[in-house]
Amino acid sequence: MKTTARFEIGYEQLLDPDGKPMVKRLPAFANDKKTMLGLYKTMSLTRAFDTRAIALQRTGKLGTYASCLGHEATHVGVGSAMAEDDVMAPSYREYGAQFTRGVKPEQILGYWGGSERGNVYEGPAAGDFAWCVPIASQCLYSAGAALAFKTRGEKRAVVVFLGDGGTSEGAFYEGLNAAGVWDLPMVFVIVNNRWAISVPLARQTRAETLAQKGLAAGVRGVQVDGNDIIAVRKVADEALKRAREGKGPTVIEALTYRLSDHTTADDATRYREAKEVEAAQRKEPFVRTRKYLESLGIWDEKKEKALVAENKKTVDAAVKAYQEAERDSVAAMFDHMYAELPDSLREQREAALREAE
Amino acid sequence: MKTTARFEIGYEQLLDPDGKPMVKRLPAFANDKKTMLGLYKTMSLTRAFDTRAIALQRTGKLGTYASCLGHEATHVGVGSAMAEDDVMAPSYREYGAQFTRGVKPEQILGYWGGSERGNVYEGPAAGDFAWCVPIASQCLYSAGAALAFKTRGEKRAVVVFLGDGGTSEGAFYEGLNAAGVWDLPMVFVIVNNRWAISVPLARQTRAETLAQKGLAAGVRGVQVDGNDIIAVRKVADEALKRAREGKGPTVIEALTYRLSDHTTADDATRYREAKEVEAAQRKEPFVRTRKYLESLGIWDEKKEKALVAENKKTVDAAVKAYQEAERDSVAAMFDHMYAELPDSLREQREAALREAE
Amino acid sequence: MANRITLVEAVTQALAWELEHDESVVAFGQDIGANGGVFRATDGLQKRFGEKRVFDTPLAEAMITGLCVGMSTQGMKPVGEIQFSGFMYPGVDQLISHASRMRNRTRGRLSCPMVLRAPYGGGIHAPEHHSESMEAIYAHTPGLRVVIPSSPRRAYGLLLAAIRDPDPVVFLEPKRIYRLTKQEVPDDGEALPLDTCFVLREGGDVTLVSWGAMMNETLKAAAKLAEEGAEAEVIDLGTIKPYDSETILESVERTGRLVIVAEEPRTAGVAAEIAAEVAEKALYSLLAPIERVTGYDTVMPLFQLEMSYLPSVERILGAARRTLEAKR
Amino acid sequence: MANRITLVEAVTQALAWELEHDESVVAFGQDIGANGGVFRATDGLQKRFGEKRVFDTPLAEAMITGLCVGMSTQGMKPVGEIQFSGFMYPGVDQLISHASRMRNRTRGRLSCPMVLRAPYGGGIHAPEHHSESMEAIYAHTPGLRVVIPSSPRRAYGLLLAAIRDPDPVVFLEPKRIYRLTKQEVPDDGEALPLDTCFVLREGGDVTLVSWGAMMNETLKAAAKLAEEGAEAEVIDLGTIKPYDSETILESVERTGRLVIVAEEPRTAGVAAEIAAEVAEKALYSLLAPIERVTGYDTVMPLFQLEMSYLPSVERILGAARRTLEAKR
Ligand SMILES: Cc1ncc(C[n+]2csc(CCOP(=O)(O)OP(=O)(O)O)c2C)c(N)n1
Ligand SMILES: Cc1ncc(C[n+]2csc(CCOP(=O)(O)OP(=O)(O)O)c2C)c(N)n1
Ligand SMILES: [Mg+2]
Ligand SMILES: [Mg+2]
Repeated sequence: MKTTARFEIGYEQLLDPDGKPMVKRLPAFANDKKTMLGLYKTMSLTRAFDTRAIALQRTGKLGTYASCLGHEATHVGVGSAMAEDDVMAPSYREYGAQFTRGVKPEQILGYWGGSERGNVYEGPAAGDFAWCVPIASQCLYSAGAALAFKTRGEKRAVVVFLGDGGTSEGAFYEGLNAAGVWDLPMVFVIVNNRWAISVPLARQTRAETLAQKGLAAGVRGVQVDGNDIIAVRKVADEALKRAREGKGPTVIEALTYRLSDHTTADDATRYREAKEVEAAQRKEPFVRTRKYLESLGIWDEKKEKALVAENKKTVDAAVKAYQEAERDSVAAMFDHMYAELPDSLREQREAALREAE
Repeated sequence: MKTTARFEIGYEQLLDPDGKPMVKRLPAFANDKKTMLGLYKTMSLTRAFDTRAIALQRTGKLGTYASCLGHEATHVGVGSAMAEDDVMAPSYREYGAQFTRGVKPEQILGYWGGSERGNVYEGPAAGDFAWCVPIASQCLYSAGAALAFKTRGEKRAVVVFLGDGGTSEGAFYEGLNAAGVWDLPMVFVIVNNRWAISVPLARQTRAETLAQKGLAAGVRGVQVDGNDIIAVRKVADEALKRAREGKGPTVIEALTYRLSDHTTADDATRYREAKEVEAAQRKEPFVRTRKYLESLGIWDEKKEKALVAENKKTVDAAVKAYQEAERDSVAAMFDHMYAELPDSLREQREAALREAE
Repeated sequence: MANRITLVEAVTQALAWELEHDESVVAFGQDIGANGGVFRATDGLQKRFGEKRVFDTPLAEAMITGLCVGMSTQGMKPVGEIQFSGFMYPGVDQLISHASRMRNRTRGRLSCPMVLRAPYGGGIHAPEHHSESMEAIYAHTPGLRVVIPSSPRRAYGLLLAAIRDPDPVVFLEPKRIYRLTKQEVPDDGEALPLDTCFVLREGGDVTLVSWGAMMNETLKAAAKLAEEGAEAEVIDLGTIKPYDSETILESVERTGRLVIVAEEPRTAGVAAEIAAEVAEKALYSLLAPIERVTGYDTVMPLFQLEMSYLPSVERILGAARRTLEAKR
Repeated sequence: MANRITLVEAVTQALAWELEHDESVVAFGQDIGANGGVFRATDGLQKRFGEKRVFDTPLAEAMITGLCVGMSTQGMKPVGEIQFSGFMYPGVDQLISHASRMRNRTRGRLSCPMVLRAPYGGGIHAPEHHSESMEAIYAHTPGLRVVIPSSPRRAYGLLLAAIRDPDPVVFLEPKRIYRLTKQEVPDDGEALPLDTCFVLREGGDVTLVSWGAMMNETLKAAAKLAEEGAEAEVIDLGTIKPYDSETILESVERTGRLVIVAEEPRTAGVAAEIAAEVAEKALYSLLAPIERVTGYDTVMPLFQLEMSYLPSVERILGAARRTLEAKR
């Protein structure tokens, strides 16, 4: 038998869990203080937000909420690599990525608080897709957005996030195949946090890596330590550059861990061992980032305290805005179904308004 | 970046287009006269059947028909490797494979002649799936059949056929992933005939091979010359053995060519060059098989003539049986919808029967 | 023997009974093993019956549906779970193109004795896609059976019947009432009949037809009507397709008034079917226009508005009163 | 200018007009490029507008539908083709979960001005899955628009309107009448109104409502009825969802008799919706039971039986005569 094709999958890690560089030369941005402080601050705000959101849910002030605990480096690293006019297609827990795009914490609360108003983003996120609940279905419309950019000759890329579980859906594969065949400006970020609710990766697929799933579509795949903000940002920068330059799509498999329950409706102790979580905790993204900043001489205990205080203020304000927002009016259920309300719906709207009185 | 995974795809070819062995030792069955004659005869019957079916369609005696011209070695090679109690899941043109399973030519005509009676197989095919028109959807129920065998501890395998076009459907990938994760006794035969109606492979995917699509699911993939009956039979034997022994699924990419129009409703001259077809014609499966048989000293012009005559008789009889079969009765539309006819349908059935009078 | 259990526990009890008594039954889906299902409908089943009979699948609904199709053609009785009915769509092709057609396509040579379970409907403040009621899609598909229980006892008896049925069944579980009430449900393996309505309350003044979680609001409305002096006949559809039109027609012939209550979107829903059937077969009995009290033709909104979307007791009462007051 | 063309040519003409006049329009699907579509609906368009505007896709319907969703959110106007409506199911998730919800989900921030075209319906002796009529699935889905033309002129005008519409449209083309007749269809870019019925024949004795290929049988039945002395009003639904109930109600109020003709399966179809609506809003006008003449609740059979499945002129006449003879 002769060999007709050969493939390799690479893995990128630049900081060890103690924040020590593992290579001689880190990428240039890693020495840029402003960039690095920005990344860390967004990560930190994300953590503060996440903690508060869970507390709000626990006290009945928010609906079911999906925590992002442990994913901050992946989310912020990728989000920060995006250009303003790129488009993001999140799944449902990439708050860190959304913050880099100008989405406001109170909007995220609004969404989990049961109102579509939470999806009315402004700023760079104004063209981004909203949260996508049906797993992996975002891969298809993302390919459509990318095809629009390519058709119009715009140098814009689409970043689509999905989970390890999401890679089992046909939609992921069809989106990937579209990206491959048309060389679409896309980056598929597979956030491999090892669990899909209670299903561990080994029961999701027999593939040794998720990056290799790109091979099925002739798409470049790369693994990265998803808790290493510098490595994530680097592979995201590269992938986005390639995408915008017409060099084709990339699959990034970011290896991280879901340190929280799946959502606040879940109880992970039913299906996973505490010691696995503890082991993962030792590789989480914050310590190493902070230590690295300290090694650059741009971070210390005092700055940390100030940041914590600042984040608290930001989150307090967001919670206040969320809680003071008016509840949705019944009319809202009808008024965004079509650009113009059809007659049949007008009748139903009137009936619903009458009933609401 | 460190390398975390490496893969290779192999290609099997044992006979050159002139029927000369390309390796020192062919597999044992290639020297078994009975086996080789059997394979050739089934290929030949398939060709005779196909030619007649097209003629029937052209003269208005058959509905749209999908020719298998050029695919005979792949279909017969794989079908003949199956054990009686394996299950086959065809798409819509694997007549050669069905003949190895005891499906009768008149049944195939019945199906394309517009009656579900054509799907009532007996013999080894009694448990096989019927034709599957929605591309690649057979990959999913095939995984279900394989899972049934595995669950019950039966050493039976499922062979699922799909086309190059079919590999773009999410269903293919989901079926493959199921096969991988549960080590299902399955063989995915991708009949890569280079065209999906008018769409050439290069517009279907950017993957260099279709065998590598297995990698996405951690499933072994292999390419084979689909016009080389010995190579096809060999890789099918191996794949089926592995499957039955619990060693997991295989993707076989059989490289062949659709020498005919897509179906009788298609006109391939609209979208492909005559010279491409001519080039493919030079590698078609019959010449090399016959030359190989001649080199074994078990075939000659006289035998060929006898076979042609025998095939004509077989096909004539099938056509007669098909044409003499009664047309379906209106009741047949209702009587197989449920095991027992529900009341609401009974009423509709009566109305339809009344109308038919 | 008899034990008071909730609707979701009745589902578990029925699954356990069949797993115990029919070795061709298997149950699978996302998170149904160690986790016992996100609503605990399969709680403890994997432990009890092992990983071969009760197991988690990869995250792929078309695959789950297809596994049901394929396994059932080979003599097994698969019970697949889709985590929420809003995620059934990727599997719709397997349902429409194969499950519903397998028997007909092969003139009975192959068949699909499968059940596809999914919690459905609104009212629990769930996220987007977790609250819809799209049973009409399956009811419209020739060859499928669609069953929806509305009490613990009917959940038990109908699920047993669904699993034993020789044809494919879409079994939708009204999650809003998964834990609403407890009922005595003897674990005796007794199935209830499919394709048959259940008359939950007899009355001669108006016929109220509903199914699923809306049964509850409908019964409340009937109680209120009784206080007002009108006796409503309350019919639980039970099997949505093929459904028992006879019981409904017979009732409407007596009452002359019909209100259909459903949380599905209005246009071309199951409620429309019932209204159409009555308008064809019992028109002359009708003393008042048929009323449909349904969800609106809007997306099921996020939870701030979901109670405005779902038919309320008040809306049902309004419709019933209108039909009662109507004069030809 | 005016030219006599078939329905399928009218589709091509409309696509060409929009491709010519709106550069945000693109058309794609399987085999629509060099091959011009398996029914030649896109014949010559790739040559004329180039591969960027008119192109073949990989064989993946969920992807085609998703491309429409994604492109349309970014300001383009994609017109996707699904080769046969029986292959739309893998894309149903993108339609129901995204296309129909994008505007509502984002309160208008994003929207989906897309068209998904597919030939549908029976009568051409096609293989399995090539002949079904499942428009009710899309009509039942809140947020979608469903449009079905029944003549060359309406195909042209309605397809233009569909492409220009700011919301997602499922555009189903009755392939049985793709080439049945020719009509003068001026290529003037004039759209026809959506959400509006077309009254094809006026009459005061009975109202016949239909759409798609069945319009043809319905008109034939009306002609026959006229010979028999009964004047039928014939209404083409045009837009199936949201549909123009006003025109129908107004007609039934005059005629008192209603027959709905559709090739879709009977249970919970669009015909049921129309019947239900009339039974609610015009009950007192009805002089006879509403009749539905539809496909059966069976799988659309292979072609030996397809004409027994499809409503025939005779069946329509039978129903119409019954309603005409009915006496309260
Ligand atoms: C199509 C679909 N099926 C099922 C679900 C229910 N569900 C929500 S999240 C989830 C697991 C997702 O796992 P993964 O893709 O790894 O993402 P993660 O939650 O770990 O970020 C499931 C099964 C869904 N939302 N969509
Ligand atoms: C889901 C689906 N989409 C579209 C079609 C229409 N169609 C029939 S065959 C075909 C091409 C199939 O190509 P391939 O998979 O390469 O198989 P081949 O015909 O070459 O054997 C298409 C698009 C279909 N049958 N099913
Ligand atoms: Mg995960
Ligand atoms: Mg092919």
